[in-house]
Amino acid sequence: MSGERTAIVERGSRTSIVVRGDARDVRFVRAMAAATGLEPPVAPGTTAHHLLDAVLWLGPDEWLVVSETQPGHALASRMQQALQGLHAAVIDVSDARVVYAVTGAHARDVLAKGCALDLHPRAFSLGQCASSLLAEVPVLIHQRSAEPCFELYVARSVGEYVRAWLRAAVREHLHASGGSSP
Amino acid sequence: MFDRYSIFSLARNALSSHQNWPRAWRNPAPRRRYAAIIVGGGGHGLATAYYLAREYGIRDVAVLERGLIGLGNSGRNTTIVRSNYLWDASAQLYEHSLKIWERLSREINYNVMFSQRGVLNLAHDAHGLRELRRRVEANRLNGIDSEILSTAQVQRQVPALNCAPDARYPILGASFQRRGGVARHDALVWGLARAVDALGIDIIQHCEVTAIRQAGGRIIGVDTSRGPIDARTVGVAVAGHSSVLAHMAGFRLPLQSHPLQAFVSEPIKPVLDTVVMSNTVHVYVSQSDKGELVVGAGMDGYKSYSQRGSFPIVEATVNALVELFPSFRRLKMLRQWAGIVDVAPDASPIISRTPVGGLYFNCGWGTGGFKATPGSGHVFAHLLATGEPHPLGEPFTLDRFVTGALVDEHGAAAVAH
Amino acid sequence: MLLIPCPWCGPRDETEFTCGGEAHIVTPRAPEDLDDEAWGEFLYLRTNPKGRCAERWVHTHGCRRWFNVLRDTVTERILTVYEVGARPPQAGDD
Amino acid sequence: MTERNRLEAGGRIDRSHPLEFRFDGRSLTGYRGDTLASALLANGVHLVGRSFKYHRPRGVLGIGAEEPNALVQVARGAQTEPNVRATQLMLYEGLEASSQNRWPSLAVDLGGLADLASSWMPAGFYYKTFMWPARLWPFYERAIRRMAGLGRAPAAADPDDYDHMHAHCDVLVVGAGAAGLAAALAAARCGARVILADDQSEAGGQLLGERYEIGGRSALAWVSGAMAELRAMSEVRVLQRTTITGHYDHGYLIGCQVFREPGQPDPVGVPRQRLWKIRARRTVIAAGSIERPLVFPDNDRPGIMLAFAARAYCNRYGVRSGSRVVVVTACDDAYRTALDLAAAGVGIAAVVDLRPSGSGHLPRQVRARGIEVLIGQRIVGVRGRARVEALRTQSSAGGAIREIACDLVAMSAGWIPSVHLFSQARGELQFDERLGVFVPLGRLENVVCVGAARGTASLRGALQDGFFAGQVAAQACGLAGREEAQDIATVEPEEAPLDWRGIFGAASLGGRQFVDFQNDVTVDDVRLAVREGYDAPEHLKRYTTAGMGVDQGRTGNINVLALLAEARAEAMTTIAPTTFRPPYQALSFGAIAGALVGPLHAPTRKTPMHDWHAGRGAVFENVGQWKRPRHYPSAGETLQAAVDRECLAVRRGVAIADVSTLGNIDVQGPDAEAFIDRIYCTRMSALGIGRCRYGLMLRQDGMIFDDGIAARLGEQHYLVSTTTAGAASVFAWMEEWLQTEWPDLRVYCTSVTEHYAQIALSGPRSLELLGPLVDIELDAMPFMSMREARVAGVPARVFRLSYTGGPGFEIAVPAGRAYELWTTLFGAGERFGIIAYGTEAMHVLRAERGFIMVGHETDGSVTPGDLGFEGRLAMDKPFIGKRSLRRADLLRLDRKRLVGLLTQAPDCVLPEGAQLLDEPIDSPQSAAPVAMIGHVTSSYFSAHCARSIALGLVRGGQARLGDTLYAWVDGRAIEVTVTAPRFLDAAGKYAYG
Ligand SMILES: Cc1cc2nc3c(=O)[nH]c(=O)nc-3n(C[C@H](O)[C@H](O)[C@H](O)COP(=O)(O)OP(=O)(O)OC[C@H]3O[C@@H](n4cnc5c(N)ncnc54)[C@H](O)[C@@H]3O)c2cc1C
Ligand SMILES: NC(=O)c1ccc[n+]([C@@H]2O[C@H](COP(=O)([O-])OP(=O)(O)OC[C@H]3O[C@@H](n4cnc5c(N)ncnc54)[C@H](O)[C@@H]3O)[C@@H](O)[C@H]2O)c1
Ligand SMILES: Cc1cc2nc3c(=O)[nH]c(=O)nc-3n(C[C@H](O)[C@H](O)[C@H](O)COP(=O)(O)O)c2cc1C
Ligand SMILES: [Zn+2]
Repeated sequence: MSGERTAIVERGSRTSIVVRGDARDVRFVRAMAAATGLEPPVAPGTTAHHLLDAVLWLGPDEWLVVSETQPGHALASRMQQALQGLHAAVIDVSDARVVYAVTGAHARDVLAKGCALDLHPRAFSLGQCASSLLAEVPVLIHQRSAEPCFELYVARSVGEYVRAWLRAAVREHLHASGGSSP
Repeated sequence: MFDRYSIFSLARNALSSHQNWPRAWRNPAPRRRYAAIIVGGGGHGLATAYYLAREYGIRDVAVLERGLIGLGNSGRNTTIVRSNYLWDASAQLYEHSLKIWERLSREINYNVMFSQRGVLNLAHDAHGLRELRRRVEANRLNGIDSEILSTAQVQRQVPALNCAPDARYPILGASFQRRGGVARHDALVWGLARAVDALGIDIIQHCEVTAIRQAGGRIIGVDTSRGPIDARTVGVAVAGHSSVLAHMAGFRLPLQSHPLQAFVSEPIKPVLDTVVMSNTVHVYVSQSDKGELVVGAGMDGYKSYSQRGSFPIVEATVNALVELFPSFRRLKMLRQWAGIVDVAPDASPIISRTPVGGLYFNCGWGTGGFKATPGSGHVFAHLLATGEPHPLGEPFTLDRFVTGALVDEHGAAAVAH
Repeated sequence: MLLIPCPWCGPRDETEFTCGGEAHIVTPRAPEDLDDEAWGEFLYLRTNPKGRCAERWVHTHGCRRWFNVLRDTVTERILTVYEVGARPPQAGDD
Repeated sequence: MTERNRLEAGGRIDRSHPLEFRFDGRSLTGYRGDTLASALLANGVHLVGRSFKYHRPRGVLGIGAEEPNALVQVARGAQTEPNVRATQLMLYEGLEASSQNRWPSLAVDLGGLADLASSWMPAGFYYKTFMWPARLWPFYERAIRRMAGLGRAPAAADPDDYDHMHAHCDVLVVGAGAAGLAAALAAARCGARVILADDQSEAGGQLLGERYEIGGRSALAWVSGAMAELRAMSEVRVLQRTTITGHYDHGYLIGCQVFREPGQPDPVGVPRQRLWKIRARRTVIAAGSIERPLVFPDNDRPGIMLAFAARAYCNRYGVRSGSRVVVVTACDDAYRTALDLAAAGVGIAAVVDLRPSGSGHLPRQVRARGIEVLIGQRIVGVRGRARVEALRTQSSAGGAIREIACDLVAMSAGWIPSVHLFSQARGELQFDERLGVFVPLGRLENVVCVGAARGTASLRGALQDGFFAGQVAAQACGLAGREEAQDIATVEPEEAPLDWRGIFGAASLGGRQFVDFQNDVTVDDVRLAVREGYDAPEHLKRYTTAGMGVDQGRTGNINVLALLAEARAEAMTTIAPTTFRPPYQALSFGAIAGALVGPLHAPTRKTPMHDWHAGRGAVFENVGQWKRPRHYPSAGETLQAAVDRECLAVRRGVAIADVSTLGNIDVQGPDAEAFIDRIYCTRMSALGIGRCRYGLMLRQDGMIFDDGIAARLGEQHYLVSTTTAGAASVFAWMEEWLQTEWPDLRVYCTSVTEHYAQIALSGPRSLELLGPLVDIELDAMPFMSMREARVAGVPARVFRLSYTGGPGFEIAVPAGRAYELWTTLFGAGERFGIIAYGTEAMHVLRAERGFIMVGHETDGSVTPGDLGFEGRLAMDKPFIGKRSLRRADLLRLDRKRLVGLLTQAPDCVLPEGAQLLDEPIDSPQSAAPVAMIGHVTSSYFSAHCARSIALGLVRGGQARLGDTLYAWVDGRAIEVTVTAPRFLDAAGKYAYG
């Protein structure tokens, strides 16, 4: 943990593709690897990543492929093609969520105000993800870096609400360390 | 009968330092047989016994209570009494009860402190307003006092309420039943117990029914923690434990037992003169005569017999409370608790025969049976005494779960307390 | 606040889950063959046990998976969790 | 020195920081580090409040959370707070406090008349009177309410902030006294994640008020050492001024941290209070103990105080609470009060011991100081009203009464372990004969009590307890313990046993002996209740209200129970204490609500076009969490006028609506067809690719639960739309069936509600408008079909369907591009006179066509047949709820059935919810109960039909077409004619598939 300023960064929407399939089926895993360069992680709450692309575990047969480099429709259709013939589903949901990043020394304290997950490094390590609730809103949390930096994926419709909530939650740390909020 | 309570007896006893007050009810040992047994010493059980003796002259009756009387849901509810239910069947049953409430203190000579301060049900959106109108009109046609208040009228009635148009859930109007209100829950139980006892009925505490004895498809008695007791007629009114008793008798009921929570604030000087209920944000609140705010919370989503609930329910209820009353944020929760409520799929009660002859159940009152206590006792006593449902009880038999004629009170009115 | 061990995500707060009622209620294979009484029984009658109770839960705000929980409705202790469709395990005495 | 009772030196107050404050308008001073109570005592103020029922004058009894008397109203205006314990309120500059429950003033309180009438007001008196005449009860009640209630609620919204914090730990230690500090140290040294919470302003617990030594040093030096070590460890979190108040299942505890006192200015931007939600693997309860008061006549007079409080005010705050002190006790510990006060130069009149002998080490020290010790006494009363003036005592064997002049009585009947949190978590208690109190019976699975909280009397014992428990807890979390010798030398004189039975020696004397100070419950009340049969602890509590006050009987309950046992002539072991419930200490609603107030109260959902709507003056309505435009009034326009305008635009030209809130679920897989057929009661498998169909979903009981349109996107691929309210529940419903009932079906469901925004273009000119903007042949699209297309360059799904019953399209686009498309469409529509329409117009339009709306025409008791949908049920396939439709009650011919309703007067709009009657009546009062045969489910003025229209559910409605019924509205019967539920386009040209 560093003494970085605590900040809330709005990262907007991001290419996100829901993938459903059977991770025990090697054809599925191979096809996924071929299309995305990443194998779907099977351990709950884990992710696989490559540069700015990642696959986040959502459930035992469900993943979210996110990318900061590729447009959603292109990635989705590549995946669709790769998975052709398998019982699998690829759904582009790139516009369904918006992403906020909570970074800096007090990132965990800010999140702890509304999220019951144990985000202590012993319990939630770098690269892990989890679906949970933040201030009554469903959220997907992904720890992107040890800085620390937590990315929050929330439904687009509640984006403003979450932003307002985060702004209130970070306030005391702004006073203390001069961070920034949207 | 018994020593009457009155201002005069109080004065007389003050002179003798209150040394001479008799027991409010006896503590008899159980006899080996009774003509009828009521299982459950809550309000419903006691009211049933009361009417068995009073209306049907059946006094060879024992009320068997597992622990102490009145410590089940009768002792842990938010005491709201009203009759403005949507469906005819419910409205008439609850109105029957409300009418008894209006004379009950004098009838049983025990001040149950029934306070007809009015009950408001708030509407926060178009849907709420529509359902409110539907219920109010139905109430009136059923002969039940009920009116619709505008936002301004609501504000006048309850100055502390946040009626601002930009509230997260603005108040668009309310239904108001002036004859509704609150009562002292313990007094109801104790008053009934005293009256029942005076009619010669045995109230037996610390007597848990552990088995139901049958012969040839009908009941012959019960086993209890204090030995077997025979009876050819047994009425069960054990609320949250109904399924347990049914299991003893060999059948299942359409019930689920859930925790229902409530809490009180510290006592403060009067700030709230009516009962306020909101279904949308889910809270109901009144202020007791002692000064604490009595607040009803929601039901926990899981089954439980532990008589305790989970904190998130309290949290949600408090959120709703301070949204409606922003000035209450500085008040403090003094104590929280829970009851075990038996909820039927249609949120309506069951007053019924059972597959076992001579065995009757009064249950399913769930989150809202306190108000029904005297009426329910009356209707159930009729069933026990005659073997036939009281006309007001007919829609509430177990048959409805076969035919599908449910009385779905949460579908439309949803407010079940 | 119950702490429910999701078979996938591990222990999480109750608020992330939804309880789906009693487990092991078998949907009749041929509902049309049942009379109203038998159908009503299937629809409505429940054991509602005091004590050990098998029930269905779903991790609504997590992995969205359904699973069964064996819980004591008096102590609130969770004895075990197991897959949908599996038979209730004979959990040892507490 | 202005504070006449402040000692020259000593105490932990900061004498370099004097503070000014006001009590009941009087200006007084104190120091930083004082509580309001210590500062008041320093100023010689003992009388601080009036009691709940009898309005008796009351003074400070204790020193912390146990205080029953010194409850004050703090601050003014919106920040005022009632019932604040003066013993826990930290003094700050400018603090304003006032006494409660008195009128007109604390000194002269007319409510005090109640005290004179007290013989008429024994426990439960109100149950016995006020019954006649019935009409007077409201007056009595109002009077009762005014007399009760203590402090006042603020009149305006609370301006302060509150928040929440979740926390996780291996070991939670409650209480930072000797035991708690030891436990925290031991656990933390093993590497455990530790939270140490304590409600006081500094760590040390009872040691703060004592003059103990640990290991040859002052105990408080040991405390600072321990705190320094803990603070230096990264996995330890110390929460000061944090009361752990609720102990729930599965190791979940709630704490409340106080950052600012009521009315205290906020210099740092932190919340006033923070609610901690702690999930602990192990909990060590080291919450200490509470001193037990003695019971004797007028034991509630100001100037009568708990013995530990008296010495702690002296040791900790440098305050002499009196100048001539009598110590009354049934145990040795209170002799310390005599010793400590004497050491501080306070005059000790005597120590009065209720026990037959007082020969232990402490009594010896006291005698050695030349202080008189009377043994074998019983207290027969006191003199003084607003302040104690003398204590009257007598040998328990009888004889002369001796009156000892004094201005402070320090009393003790031993210590009550703070088992509240243990018991809240279902820990069992057991009566300990020796201590005369209830102590934890064994331990809970993950919870243990240590130190004074489990009845350990000695400091050394408390430390040992703590170290051991901390180590065990850490080990249980899988952390290896360092075995250390933790035996710490303390200097503690041996103590003689307590005689708790002796404390009721005066009980036979009568007079008003208080057992519950807070709720004014006396010995006589307890005995009366027992005589009347309320003789079990739970009945007794409720009848007398003992233990139900703000302090929840922390000091009083044990004496009530002991009296009960005595009155029943039974052993204490037969008595169970009443249930301990959260919160341990009253918890503000503000803290519980945290930040989720005002605009954050509940999540608010907005569509991508929200700002556009707002910019056009839309009036929003709440639909679940969504904000939806209800209508778009032009300046000065009424709702009806706006809706008329919007409806006519749809019927005559073109209008645009935001329907993004509808749920959308992507369903795909080899068995999608079979799945979707089971979910809907209509047949969806028959749909061709690119075609849509309307359908209803039923619950298992056959009642309608949601409706929507299914579109077939591919051989194995459907898109299902739901109502706004049903979006989440239908999705969950599908997943439930798939996972639990039909695991064999190979189908994946994914919610795409948030990914798409949906725009409805309605009206005869919609085709003209849209045609040029799309890259497909719109004309060729049949009604109820769907095509992928680009609309103004945006990839979209274009649906040819409408919910308005007229021509129209719905266009689904990725939400991120919806705003752009919306404005493009609107711009392109301007030459057609396009306007936006809201939900209200939508409702009117669909009603004109007779389309039902879930929640209007359905209420959980309505079947497809009731809505005239039976023809479209696919009874030859299985679907959810099918069997239920054959149940007897669902086959009744007189079920309520959907019909249209027309009033005679075209401009008479029935209110929705109005009930329908067969016959007109004059007044329900005379006719009640009146048979109702149905009700109005939807009702509007239709500009297009130029009249009012309504839908309703009417008993046997299918056979009543043309009949006249009466709608009962505000006491008036309005004639209506029953029609088919359709007011437009009877030929059904635009019917849904
Ligand atoms: C928090 C809460 C708030 C509520 N608010 C309201 C409200 O505002 N208005 C309203 O009208 N209703 C309300 N209710 C509902 C209302 O409390 C109940 O419907 C009503 O009190 C039920 O009374 P009863 O006599 O049937 O049950 P209870 O009072 O529960 O009595 C049943 C008795 O049966 C005993 N028993 C159980 N098993 C056995 C056995 N084997 N042998 C012997 N005895 C046994 C129990 O010990 C118990 O005393 C609320 C309920 C709760 C929990
Ligand atoms: N002589 C006697 O008879 C006798 C009896 C009891 C205690 N004692 C003395 O008391 C001390 C015992 O030490 P201990 O550590 O067990 O108790 P303690 O009273 O010293 O410490 C308990 C601490 O916990 C705090 N606390 C209580 N409830 C809390 C809650 N819910 N949340 C947060 N904080 C809470 C208290 O304010 C206090 O600071 C020793 O000094 C011992 O000698 C003596
Ligand atoms: C209407 C009502 C008012 C109550 N008021 C108080 C109160 O003022 N003080 C209090 O301590 N408890 C109050 N209680 C709660 C009871 O103390 C107790 O918690 C409740 O009856 C449940 O019993 P249990 O907690 O013993 O399980 C009240 C309960 C009810 C139903
Ligand atoms: Zn999960």
